[in-house]
Amino acid sequence: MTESTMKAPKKALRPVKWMRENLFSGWFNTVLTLGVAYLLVTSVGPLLNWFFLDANFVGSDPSACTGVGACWLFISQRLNFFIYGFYPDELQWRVDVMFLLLAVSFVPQFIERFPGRKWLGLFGIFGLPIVGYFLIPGGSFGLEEVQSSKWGGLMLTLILAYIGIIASLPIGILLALGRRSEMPIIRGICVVFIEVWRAVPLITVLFMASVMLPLFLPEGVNFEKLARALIGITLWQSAYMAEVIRGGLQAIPRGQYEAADALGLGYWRKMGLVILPQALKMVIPGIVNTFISLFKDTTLVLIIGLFDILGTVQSTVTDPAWQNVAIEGYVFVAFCFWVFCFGISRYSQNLERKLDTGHKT
Amino acid sequence: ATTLENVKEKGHLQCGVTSGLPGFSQPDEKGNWTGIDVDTCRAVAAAIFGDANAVEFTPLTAKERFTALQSGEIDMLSRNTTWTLTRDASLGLNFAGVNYYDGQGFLINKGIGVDDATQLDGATICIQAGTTTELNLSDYFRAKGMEFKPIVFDTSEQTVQGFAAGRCDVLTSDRSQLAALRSKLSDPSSAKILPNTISKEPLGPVVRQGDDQWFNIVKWVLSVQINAEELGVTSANADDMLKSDNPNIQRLLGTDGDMGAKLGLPDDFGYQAVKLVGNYGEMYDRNVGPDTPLGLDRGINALWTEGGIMYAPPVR
Amino acid sequence: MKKQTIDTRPAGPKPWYDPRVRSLFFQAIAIALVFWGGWILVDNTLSNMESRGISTGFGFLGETAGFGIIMNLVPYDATMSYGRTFWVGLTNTLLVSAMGVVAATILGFIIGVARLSSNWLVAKMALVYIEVIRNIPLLLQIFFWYFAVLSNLPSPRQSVDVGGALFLNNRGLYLPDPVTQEGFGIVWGGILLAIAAVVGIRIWAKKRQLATGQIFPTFKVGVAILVLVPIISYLVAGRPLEWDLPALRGFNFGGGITIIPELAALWIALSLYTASFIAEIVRSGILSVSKGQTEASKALGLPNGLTLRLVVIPQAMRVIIPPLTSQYLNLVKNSSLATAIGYPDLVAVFMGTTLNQTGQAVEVVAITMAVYLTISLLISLFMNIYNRAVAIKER
Amino acid sequence: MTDQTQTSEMQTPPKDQPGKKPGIIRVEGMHKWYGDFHVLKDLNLTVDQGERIVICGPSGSGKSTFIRCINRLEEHQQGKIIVDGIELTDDVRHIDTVRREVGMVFQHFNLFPHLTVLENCCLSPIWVRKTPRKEAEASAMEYLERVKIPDQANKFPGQLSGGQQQRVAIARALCMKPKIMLFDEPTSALDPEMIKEVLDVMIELAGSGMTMLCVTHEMGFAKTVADRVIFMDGGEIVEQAPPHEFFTNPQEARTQKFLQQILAH
Amino acid sequence: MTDQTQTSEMQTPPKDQPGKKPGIIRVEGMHKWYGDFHVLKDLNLTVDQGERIVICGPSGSGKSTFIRCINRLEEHQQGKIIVDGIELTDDVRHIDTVRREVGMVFQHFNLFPHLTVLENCCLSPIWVRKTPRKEAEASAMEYLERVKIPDQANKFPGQLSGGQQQRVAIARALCMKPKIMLFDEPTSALDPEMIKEVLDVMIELAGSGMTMLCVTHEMGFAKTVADRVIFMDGGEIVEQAPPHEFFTNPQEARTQKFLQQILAH
Ligand SMILES: Nc1ncnc2c1ncn2[C@@H]1O[C@H](COP(=O)(O)OP(=O)(O)OP(=O)(O)O)[C@@H](O)[C@H]1O
Ligand SMILES: Nc1ncnc2c1ncn2[C@@H]1O[C@H](COP(=O)(O)OP(=O)(O)OP(=O)(O)O)[C@@H](O)[C@H]1O
Ligand SMILES: [Mg+2]
Ligand SMILES: [Mg+2]
Repeated sequence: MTESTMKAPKKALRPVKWMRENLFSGWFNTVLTLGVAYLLVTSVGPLLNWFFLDANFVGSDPSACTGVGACWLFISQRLNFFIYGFYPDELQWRVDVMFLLLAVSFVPQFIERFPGRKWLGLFGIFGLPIVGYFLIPGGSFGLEEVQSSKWGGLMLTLILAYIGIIASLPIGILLALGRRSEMPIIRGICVVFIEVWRAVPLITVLFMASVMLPLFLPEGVNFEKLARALIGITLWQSAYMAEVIRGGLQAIPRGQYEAADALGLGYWRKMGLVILPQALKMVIPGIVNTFISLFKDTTLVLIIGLFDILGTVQSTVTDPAWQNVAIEGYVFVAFCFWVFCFGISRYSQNLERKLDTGHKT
Repeated sequence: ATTLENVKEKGHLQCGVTSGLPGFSQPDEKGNWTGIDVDTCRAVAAAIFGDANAVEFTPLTAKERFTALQSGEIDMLSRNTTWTLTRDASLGLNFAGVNYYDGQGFLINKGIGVDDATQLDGATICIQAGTTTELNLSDYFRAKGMEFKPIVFDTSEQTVQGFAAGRCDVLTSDRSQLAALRSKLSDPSSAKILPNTISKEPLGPVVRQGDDQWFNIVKWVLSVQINAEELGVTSANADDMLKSDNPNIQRLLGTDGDMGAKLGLPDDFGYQAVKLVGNYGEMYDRNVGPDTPLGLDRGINALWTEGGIMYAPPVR
Repeated sequence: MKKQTIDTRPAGPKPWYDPRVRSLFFQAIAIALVFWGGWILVDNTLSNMESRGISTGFGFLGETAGFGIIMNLVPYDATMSYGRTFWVGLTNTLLVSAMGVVAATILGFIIGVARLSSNWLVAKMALVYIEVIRNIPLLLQIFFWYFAVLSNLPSPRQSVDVGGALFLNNRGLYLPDPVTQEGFGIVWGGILLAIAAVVGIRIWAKKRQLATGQIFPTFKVGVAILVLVPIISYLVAGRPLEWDLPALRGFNFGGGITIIPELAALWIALSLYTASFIAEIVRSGILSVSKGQTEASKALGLPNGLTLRLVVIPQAMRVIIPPLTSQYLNLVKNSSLATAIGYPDLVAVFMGTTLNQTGQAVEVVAITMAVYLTISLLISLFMNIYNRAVAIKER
Repeated sequence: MTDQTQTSEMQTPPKDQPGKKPGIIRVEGMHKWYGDFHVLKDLNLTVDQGERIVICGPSGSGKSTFIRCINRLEEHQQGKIIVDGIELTDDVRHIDTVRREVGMVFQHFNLFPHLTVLENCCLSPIWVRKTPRKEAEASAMEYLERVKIPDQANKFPGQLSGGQQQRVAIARALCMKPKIMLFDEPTSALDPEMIKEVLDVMIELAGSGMTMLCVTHEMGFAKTVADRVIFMDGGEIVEQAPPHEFFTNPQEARTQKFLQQILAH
Repeated sequence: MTDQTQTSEMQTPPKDQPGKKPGIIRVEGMHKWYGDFHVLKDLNLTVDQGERIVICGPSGSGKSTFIRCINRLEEHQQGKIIVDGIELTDDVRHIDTVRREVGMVFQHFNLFPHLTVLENCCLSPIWVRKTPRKEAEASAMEYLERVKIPDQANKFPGQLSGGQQQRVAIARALCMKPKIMLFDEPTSALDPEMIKEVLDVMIELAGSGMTMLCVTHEMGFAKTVADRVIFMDGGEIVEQAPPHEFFTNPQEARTQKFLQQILAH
């Protein structure tokens, strides 16, 4: 038969057909489309005006803002504070170096076939915290010391989320293994630990960590406020992490455990060499999602008086010099978070899709 | 270990302050703290270390402050805190003195057309959580047979934001703060402070119970500053005053006697505190006085010799 | 069979090579460690509290609180005890959580289905909604709904007035409060009657369908009965209901029912935020039902609506329930952010003011955490029971 | 084109059973595309009532797509499909009517896992045909007996073996009392022991005079029951013939090659 | 029961190869329960070094459970299992030692998907036997050559066909240099073409004098290489005999029935 070259018949012009199929199929859809379109048209215009057309971008002091549109000037004037908090100007290069290293180790993760991206990623996870440990607070290698009370803004937000997730990973693994242990008491302890931490709101945890912890510790043992917030966040987060990892452990077929047993690998080698590498890879998307939610939750440190990015903005929007800049401030913070979270969540979705197909082959 | 030993070991004093209240404690963009409460901390640091900067500040909300002090998170609390019996007795705290005599007042939106607190029946009132203000307000309205609706915020910033957004008719707080808070409004002239003062609010530094030495240190550093004003010793003339032959001044600055040693401090602790931070009057003028944005008159905070009630026991 | 003299090792292993003994040993150590750690903690805390002169015990719950709370579902005034403030805070937490769960569920299901809509515009709007809302911290959204929106509402004197009965201003939303008069019993009777009738009709319709196959429009008739019967009995009884209308008294409105802005902002933020997660859960739940199922259903001649109702949704539910549960838990926990905008929930009232006035941090925090733990366990339990009921039976 | 259609009509053995409606399924010049991919090319086929047709052909030749078009699980873009006198168009009413007359059994059974076997069988009778439940259940039990698993009626599909599940799927389709049954490789997802169970049921069904279209590679089944075997390749009907002719004397080279392969296996 | 044991000892053909240790596996009066379900009932068996044993029997007869007991993937509750002179008890050291001497090949291969073929093979030598990596890799390559896939060494299991995967699994087990190899239906998850690949490797292995216990239904394999065929049913060893005897002259009725079924298939 020679008609295999025949083309599919075209019923109508493409855009018209597309609209009929996707927008106006049936009266219900038509009503919906018109309703949504009306809402869009009436709201987008004023929003655009406020955001861009009537907005003030340049100037050097508050009087440059007309008050009709957004006053983005406020953001650009205070940007330094929003990013670095009270970190001394002349030392901010140290933070910049960390930002750069962060970008270098993680941006390539979005680029398939980037040479050595695995190593960069590993550096990001294990090396970066070490570099940061020396660089940000200073006090060694001839670097001037910067008290943690001077850290703030976006930088603090990132530190909290980053350390929180990385420190909670090993604890989460242990808890997950414990929860799947055959020893009932170990399992019980892990279950109780996980469920209690997951049940309480983060702000109660932060409250306890920030002002009550010294009460529980022997006299003389003391950490910085930031360190304590981190301990609280980490323990809280490790409970969530444990549940994510447990999901991965459960997804490993029993045959893998048996094969490892048959090869004579003991418990820790079986877990370390065979089970965990597979389980962790499988739950990377889950870990990334946990990271995103932790990242958003770090804003709660505002309630215990740490100046994260929302805290810095919140503390400046009441500056009498600027008129009504609260919305601009919130929009700015929202935008910062959105860019990070959306980017990362897209990445995790990609990963999910890739792992998904990788599984079948 | 005693608190003093701990502080010396750390090399700095950990001091709890508000997270932002003009005139009392407020960080600037660089994270440098200023305010009368902050200066009280600095004076203690100066007395211990001879360095007014050997102090770190922990910003606290009203809700957190006592727990933070109780737990040992901070060494002293200098955060416009009202001295009450309960706090002294059952919270395990000790008030080391008064660095500002205050009273609770009302800031109202001019639009509601009220000029006395007795007309506030049914008003919505913004307050900061965990303060005596919350209790005084209840007492006051109950005594007057009036009703009110409390809106309770965590920080004074949020309280102002709530007031500015029109959530309440009235903002209540210590009078000293009302002016500062009003200055944060985008249109300060839209609000006014009512003449009424409904409570006594003696504000001062607080320490934990059970460490009398530390309690004495904080108490006497504050007293030294008040006495210094009375004796005319200032940070500017402190060096000259070292040569003074007034025995009161000599004891104050440590050129005579072992006042410091009795407290476990260097003998020149008074000199250091006054030299590096200033006397009480200087502290007041610098932070809340008439020449500051707050513009508060000395009023009852003037020395007893000048018609006020600021009176410190003698250094002897 | 002759026993060969092969050197078999002793039958029972040495205790320290027996895995059972080992496991007992490890568990004993673990228990010991936990108790030891717990004891250290308690001991430290007690000795610290004693050395710092902090009083302990729960006696403070009986003392007079002396502060006001703007919103209370259980009777409260400043002369009541701290223990009462606990109940006020708890009921407020439960109220906003329950409202949030209901709204987030409804909204989440609508958006989740909209996300799969064949209408391109609707699907894309749902996508934009989800991607925007869930990537912005909740606290920020609460601030936005509270401070940014509040300052754009009119003051009480310039309230938005809907028919003199409903007012909106920056102090809240004011609704008329129904006050029942004498003779309202008839209306109650009417309502009960209507409910009974609807239940009866349902049972009858089901029976009839089983017997004859005919399907009765239960839903439409039921709604009609539920609406009409109470109205008629209301009219018959001579309109025994008066409305307590909100009215401007002094600075503020009095009378009626008030929804304060704190509650509204928290509720809106919690619902919108959680709905964006629920929407994704619903979508993936629906997508998880394999295409073969819909095809089989179509091949059996079931129209789209029935396919969704009888085949897809029941199967999607079992995928939806577990993550939905954790969203509910998150919502309850997140309601504690109330403290940031002054809604008097448990954390704001009890762990806030009460803790501060009494200084009993350990006791108050312990009670608060126990409450959240209990709520979590109850929700999990309830959802687990439901989940077991809808689980698929396997071999 | 036309010559092939004629050939096929000629090859159809004349039916002598009385009362059989001729042409219960008529496919005329039907084409289907997936996007730009031309899956089905000018198919022409007439199936009389009571005919049993087996469709075979290499993988990807469009067999599944073809029978799915017949109850419009897939849409064709050109040509006509007329089932029991109703042409399949976009009209939803027609689609519903046709689907009611056509039962379908899938390769992967597609039973509803949340319903018991009995509920699976009663779903369509109750909701589509509005049969009283009692009646529907009685008739479902009859069909379950026919496929020899009445004792499993109250189990859930997940609790049955593959062969049992497929038999439930057949019973479920039969419960609609369809005029036509479509089978899409009903045994290819089954273990060898279970294939026989299912084939036995299908053979019995064929004996009862049901119109059947069956995509299968079970050549034994084709030989036993088919009135006609249709061979498809590349989206076309290459050859159709009664089974003995088809297996012993295939006309086309492609058919011969295909038969060699599967018989060698 | 004792008589059965005696029978089995009598039926064991006397081994004439020199240097073979008798009774490298000895199972004496072994019972196993799953909860209340009695899976294995009073098993008695002695396997000499170098013997090749095929175990067959209907599904659910406990074949897998039995050979899994031999390297203690399952625990038995009564009786004795002595492997290479070591009794399997709760003692962890004994279990470890025995597992080092016993290689196992599973029905579903159970290769580690995150490791390459070579890494799969070297895992146990490196971590359990503490062989230097170089050496372990060299020896792994030898075994991979023996199973005829040295060229796949650096691929991941997911990239191989089923037959290749099973051959890797065999090489992995051999890399432990075990004295005994256990196979649990090694070919039953494979497509027909791949079955041959794997059987060839196993036949070669059998030729090299390895002690083998193999659960399989490949009767051709049994005839070619087995020294003894064991037939299990209902958790008991019903019959054991050299293959020619077993196939031509089964003693028990159950065996006869089983043989009829599988040979007819
Ligand atoms: N939804 C689809 N979109 C695009 N192409 C499709 C789709 N479904 C099937 N095809 C393609 O159409 C062709 C015919 O598919 P079909 O399933 O009808 O083949 P088949 O003869 O049933 O094969 P098999 O014996 O493997 O089931 C194949 O090439 C297939 O890849
Ligand atoms: N973990 C278990 N718990 C309870 N019963 C089990 C378990 N594993 C297996 N069984 C039961 O034990 C019996 C023997 O199982 P086993 O897998 O040894 O049989 P088999 O002879 O290998 O069968 P097949 O040829 O199907 O693999 C079966 O009836 C099985 O259902
Ligand atoms: Mg097909
Ligand atoms: Mg088996």
